[in-house]
Amino acid sequence: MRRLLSRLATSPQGIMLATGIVLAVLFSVANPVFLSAPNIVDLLRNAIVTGIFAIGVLIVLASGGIDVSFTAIGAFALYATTKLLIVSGIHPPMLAIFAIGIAIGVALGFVNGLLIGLLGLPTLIVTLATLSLFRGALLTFVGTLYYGTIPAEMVAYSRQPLLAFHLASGRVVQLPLAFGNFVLVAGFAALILGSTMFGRKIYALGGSEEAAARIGIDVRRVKLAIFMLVGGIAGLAGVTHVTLMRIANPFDLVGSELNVIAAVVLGGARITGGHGTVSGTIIGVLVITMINSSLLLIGVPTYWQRLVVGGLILFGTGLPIAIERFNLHRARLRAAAGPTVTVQAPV
Amino acid sequence: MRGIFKSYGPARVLQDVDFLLGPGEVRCLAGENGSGKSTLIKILSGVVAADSGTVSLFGRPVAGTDPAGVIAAGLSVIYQDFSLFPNLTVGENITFLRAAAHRDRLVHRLRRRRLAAETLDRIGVKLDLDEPVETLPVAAKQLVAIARALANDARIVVMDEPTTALTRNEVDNLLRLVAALKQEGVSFVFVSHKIEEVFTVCDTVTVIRDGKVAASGAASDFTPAALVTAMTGRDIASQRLPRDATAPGRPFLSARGLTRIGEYRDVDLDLHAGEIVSIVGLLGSGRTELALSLFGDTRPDGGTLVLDGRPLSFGSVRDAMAVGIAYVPEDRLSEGLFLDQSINDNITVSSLGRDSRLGWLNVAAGARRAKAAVERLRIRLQTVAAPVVQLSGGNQQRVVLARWMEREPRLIILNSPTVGVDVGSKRDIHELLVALRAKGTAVLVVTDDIGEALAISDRILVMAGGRITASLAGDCATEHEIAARVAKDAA
Amino acid sequence: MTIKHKVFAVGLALALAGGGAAVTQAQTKKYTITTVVKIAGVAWFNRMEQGVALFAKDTGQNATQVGPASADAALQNQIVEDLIAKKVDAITVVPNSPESMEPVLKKALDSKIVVVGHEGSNLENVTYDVEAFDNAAFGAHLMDNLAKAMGEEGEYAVFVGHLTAKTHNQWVDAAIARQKDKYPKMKLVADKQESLEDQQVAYTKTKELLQAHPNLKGIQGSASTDVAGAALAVEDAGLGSQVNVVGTSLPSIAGPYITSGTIKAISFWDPAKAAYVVDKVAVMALEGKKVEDGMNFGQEGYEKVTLKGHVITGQAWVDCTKDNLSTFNF
Amino acid sequence: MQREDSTRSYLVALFGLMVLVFAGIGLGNPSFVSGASLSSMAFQFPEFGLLALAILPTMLSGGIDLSVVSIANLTSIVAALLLKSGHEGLALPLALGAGAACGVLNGVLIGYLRLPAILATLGTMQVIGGLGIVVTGGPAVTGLPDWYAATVNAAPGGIPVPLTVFAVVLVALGVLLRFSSTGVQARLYGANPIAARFAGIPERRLIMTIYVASGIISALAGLVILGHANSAYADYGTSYVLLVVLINILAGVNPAGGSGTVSGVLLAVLLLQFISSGLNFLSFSAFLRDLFFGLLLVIVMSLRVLGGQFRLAAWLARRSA
Repeated sequence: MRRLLSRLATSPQGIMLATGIVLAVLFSVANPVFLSAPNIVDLLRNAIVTGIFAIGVLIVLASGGIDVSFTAIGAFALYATTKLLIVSGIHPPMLAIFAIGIAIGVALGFVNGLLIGLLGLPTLIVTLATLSLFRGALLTFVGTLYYGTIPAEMVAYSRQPLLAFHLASGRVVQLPLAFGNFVLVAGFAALILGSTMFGRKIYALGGSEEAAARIGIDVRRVKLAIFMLVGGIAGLAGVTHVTLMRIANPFDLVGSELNVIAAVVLGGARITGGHGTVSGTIIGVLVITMINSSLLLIGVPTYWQRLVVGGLILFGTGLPIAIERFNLHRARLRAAAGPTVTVQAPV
Repeated sequence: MRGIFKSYGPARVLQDVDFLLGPGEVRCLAGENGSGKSTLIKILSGVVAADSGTVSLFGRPVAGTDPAGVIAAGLSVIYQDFSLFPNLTVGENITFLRAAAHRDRLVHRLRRRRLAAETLDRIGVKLDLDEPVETLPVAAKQLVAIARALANDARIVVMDEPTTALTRNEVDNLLRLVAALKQEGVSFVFVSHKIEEVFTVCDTVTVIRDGKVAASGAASDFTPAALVTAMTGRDIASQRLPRDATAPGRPFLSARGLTRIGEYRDVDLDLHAGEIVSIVGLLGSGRTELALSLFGDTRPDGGTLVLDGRPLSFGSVRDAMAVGIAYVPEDRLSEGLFLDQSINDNITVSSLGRDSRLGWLNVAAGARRAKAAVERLRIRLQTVAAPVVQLSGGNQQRVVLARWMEREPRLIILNSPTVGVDVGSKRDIHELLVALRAKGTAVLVVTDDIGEALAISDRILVMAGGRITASLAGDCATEHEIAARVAKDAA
Repeated sequence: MTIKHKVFAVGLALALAGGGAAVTQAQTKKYTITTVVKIAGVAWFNRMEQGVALFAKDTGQNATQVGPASADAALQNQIVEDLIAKKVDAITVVPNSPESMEPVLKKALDSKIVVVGHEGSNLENVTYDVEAFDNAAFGAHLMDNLAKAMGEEGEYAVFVGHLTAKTHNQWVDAAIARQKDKYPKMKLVADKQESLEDQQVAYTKTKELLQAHPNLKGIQGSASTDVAGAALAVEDAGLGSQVNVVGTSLPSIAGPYITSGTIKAISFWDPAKAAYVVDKVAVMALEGKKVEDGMNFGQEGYEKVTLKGHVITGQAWVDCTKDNLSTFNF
Repeated sequence: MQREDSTRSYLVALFGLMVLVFAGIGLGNPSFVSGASLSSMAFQFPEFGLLALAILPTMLSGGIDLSVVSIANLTSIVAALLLKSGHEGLALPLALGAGAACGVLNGVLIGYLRLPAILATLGTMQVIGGLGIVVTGGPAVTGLPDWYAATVNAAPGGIPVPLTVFAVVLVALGVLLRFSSTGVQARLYGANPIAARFAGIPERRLIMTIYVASGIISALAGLVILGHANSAYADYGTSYVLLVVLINILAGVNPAGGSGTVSGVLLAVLLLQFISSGLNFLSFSAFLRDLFFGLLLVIVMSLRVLGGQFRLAAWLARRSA
């Protein structure tokens, strides 16, 4: 048990959690409002879309790849879905609307998957190209028009709170139902990654593609599946974004990809693949969201905000690396203290 | 397997190889490094396809590449590099193969743990199931790889040099285990070049040399000497190269009490100009770690290094190079070469300064030097502009050597210099070392190949458990004596 | 240009020099006039394109509009370079960063291309610049709207699209000056907020403002999506009746929140009308005519423009509230 | 030493594609093939061409520098402030110094603290960009002495000054990468950092040199931008970041490191400029540009793999070895 605790404390997500807590304490000293219920609920709400995207990025990073096209997929899904509903005038239930967005995402993810899985192209090249391609196709062929009024089902959904309470000041604090999407996606991913062979194959690929091929894992098929899954998650994130903002703007989302990747890496996933957990990712997302949406609260002047965000990202990236180096050093010392292998009597 | 042919580009790796294995049989696949054993195993396990010939498992033909099918049919391979997933835990690595072979969809955590624990029990090993494999010592990794194969209920287990990283105790356990499983009808392909093991465990032997079956038959039909002759194609004694009679002078480099916690400790070492010294030890004995410290790549925690009578400490590889030390790393492909880059660049990389003035290269002079080196070392190639990946293993190793020859080192450390190198090249490399000795270079060879150490060394140091446990004169030591010391657990 | 056209053009020029007596609508000279906007495809510039199209239809001129795929000054410069090479007759431009465009616009002028700016009153290398209104006056007007909504007292905050965006900063600076001058009971909290022209950011920042300043009563936006983001945040917090949002936007963006009452008023100028006037000025310049103080351009808000240097300023701002929302279709 | 691999054939193919695109657009609008249009393009591409060259050595060594645009903007701000305040003699050296200092920052983070390049430069992109905002307070810095813009925008002998700068940097970088030990080491380090360590390549110093070089080239881009825009603006050219990475990949630079040439970058820059200007000439939507860039990259890379001569052969050979 103590071993487990110490492992947790020195694990990347443990470190990030500690960093997050330190930041939270500093922030709340700067402004006690930071720890108030409404602010925390706001923080959770602001983390929804980044969080859903981040889960997708985690899956790709765990498999040893990198994805930068997910925001373009999200934007495509958000806009194409809304436009489809508005132009056709149909009124499907919200579940079906999400399904449409996911389907669009899966289809675009399939394009990524084909290029990466079947042709064996490097993930960075492919997703960089498709980022440009998907966005260009969306704005050229689907449209650029801003929809300020979205279908009634979406509005109704966006008004439903998961959690709501009134403050004495008359303020309403509510967590939108869409937070459930984040929770579901995170839970789903945790299940896939932790408890299915597909999930373990993802990590196996990230650990050693060669070894995976040797034990008969169909590397191409797993990669194809990964990018379709991640496309679907990005599609869901896109539609969720519509319901949160109550607009459909095809220019949204694209441009935030590096921020999301930073969040996932902060949460302990390694850019070199094979590592990363859902819990760590959630922590990373919360920390990035906290950094991005608390500067005003703690009184950082607007002009300094970009600088501070950049500095905090560097800090958050550097810390786990320093800790890993420390861990390696410690592992060497521990190996010296006593062998971990003990051989008992033979069979 | 019948009539197997396999070529990679112009290189013929396997020619007309037949390989048969009956139930409950333990067959040794013997052969020197580079003889084609590994390729044969890859074909057997469905990772690569043979150019021609047939492979059938349990009476059913195996077509093309289908590693999953082969595993599901009941064949497990323990690769030399283990092929484990470094990021996953011990428990998971052990059970992964079985789960994949059974086409499981879900992970049955408890069942997995129990299976992993049982399998480890079977081979009498205690390991923390939750430890990630990447933090394990090499020997433990090997045990995990063995456990993984057993967990899959394999009916055929292929073991590619399974004992290189194990202590004597562990080897004994393993051999006993093989014997026990044999009783249950499990067949083994036991790849090894350790004569002693072959006779302990194997029923039958197939010897491969230069891609062809050199000999095949019951183990009892062979004598150790006959086996060695079959493997090498000549009498091993003749391989001993002439010693240098002159007594060495003052040591070039001395270590006293050199220690790096967790890797090696209390190492005393003297390397003289004009002397070839071998360090013989198993994987994980600290031999590579010691070599890395002597090359300045890692810093010792304690002890002193004396060079030419003056104490010094290396801050980096550059410092060691500056005083004339060269290092040929263990894994040529990942540590030694820039595979996609030209032969020319691979040769000149460490001596770029020679052809440059104020940082600007004299490209023509560099190319001339590279060409000269190629001729001197008899590297067979079409053009020095070709990427080095196109060369054979032996030629690749010569490229690495050529790189260091350019610097005219005073001490050259070679870590496993002839692994994966054909017999001819091996001989050439050995002769090159002798030539270097004649020029007054100090040569340190780090190896687990006792025959190699005996063939070339003036002095042989045995390393085990992080310590130098014996120092023997090269011409007095016998293979048996060294093998016994090497395998002795220092702890 | 064919010889025939050239002859005609010379004749036209002579006629103009002769006192510009009788230039009829039936002129056959067609000019290529290209409008370069900050970014293609967004609501604001889609509306502007309607004005360009209308102008082309009304006058028969070859007037079109282009814009880069993202609001980057560098990309706009590239487009203008290409237009110069393409030898268009006139370039009208809504610059992302007016300063960054000066050299390339100078090059256009040097190549005898007429340049008319919009939203760039300090542009130097232009034939004319058309402003829908005086930016300072507009900023003050926004403050008047905000003050009215807030009952002339309480805390308020302001948004700009980018800290680097010139006009937004002019409006906001003028608004703050107006408040200090006329509404002493109002108080600005925090710095200018930067929304990055992103509705999501405006939303997040507003939520933060509400946390940091619970007594906040007013928000003024600059980018067209600022007010929508802010209003959504206010409504989500259940403060629709307490916090008042005003700013620059379009009815199509702010509509739902004007209806719900969170946004009390938006002010804007009709980009279509502005584009129409801009193109008209371009044609005048091409024809060698001079714009004069007090001229009437026949578009609402530009009936009596003022001319200062080469800056033509109208009084074209429009207020949109619950009452007149239904009269706008863009 | 010229390597014998598919690099040359790829460059030839890229050149062919470029000619094809040029001819195609020329057919669509003949005025595209005019002196005016060529001169217009010659004023456009040096800006992002320089930024693409700035990233090249970092990608060659297996890293990346996302902060080049931020460095360029900060540099132009530094130069602008100095020019404006009358320290005209200091402007250029200090601006280049600022670029180099940003490079040092990246070099320390990547070489010494061992942060992954993509994350380190993502952070410095924000930090350096944020510094620009802090220094200027937002709005563009204007009021430069007239001679500066006049010099940068001049075209003596019909050759625009930015083009000359681009050409000089291109050739210098090309020579540096091929004929200096640092250049060869950068490529080899990118090919295999572990082997590089054992071959005695001075890792940290090398990485530092690479990122400082990248910073200085970015600074030159900043100085060109400053003249081109006659003002310094903290948010200029934000769309260039992904564009220049795209250019390098289209140029045949391996994002994992080890291969890439300046001639490839030149061809990719020209190709993208032709497409971009071509779309403007043919009055197509600006969004088609993104579409084409992405499509082009996908097609080129797929053909390269399907053609089988590039990675596949080497990869298979390596597996069998």
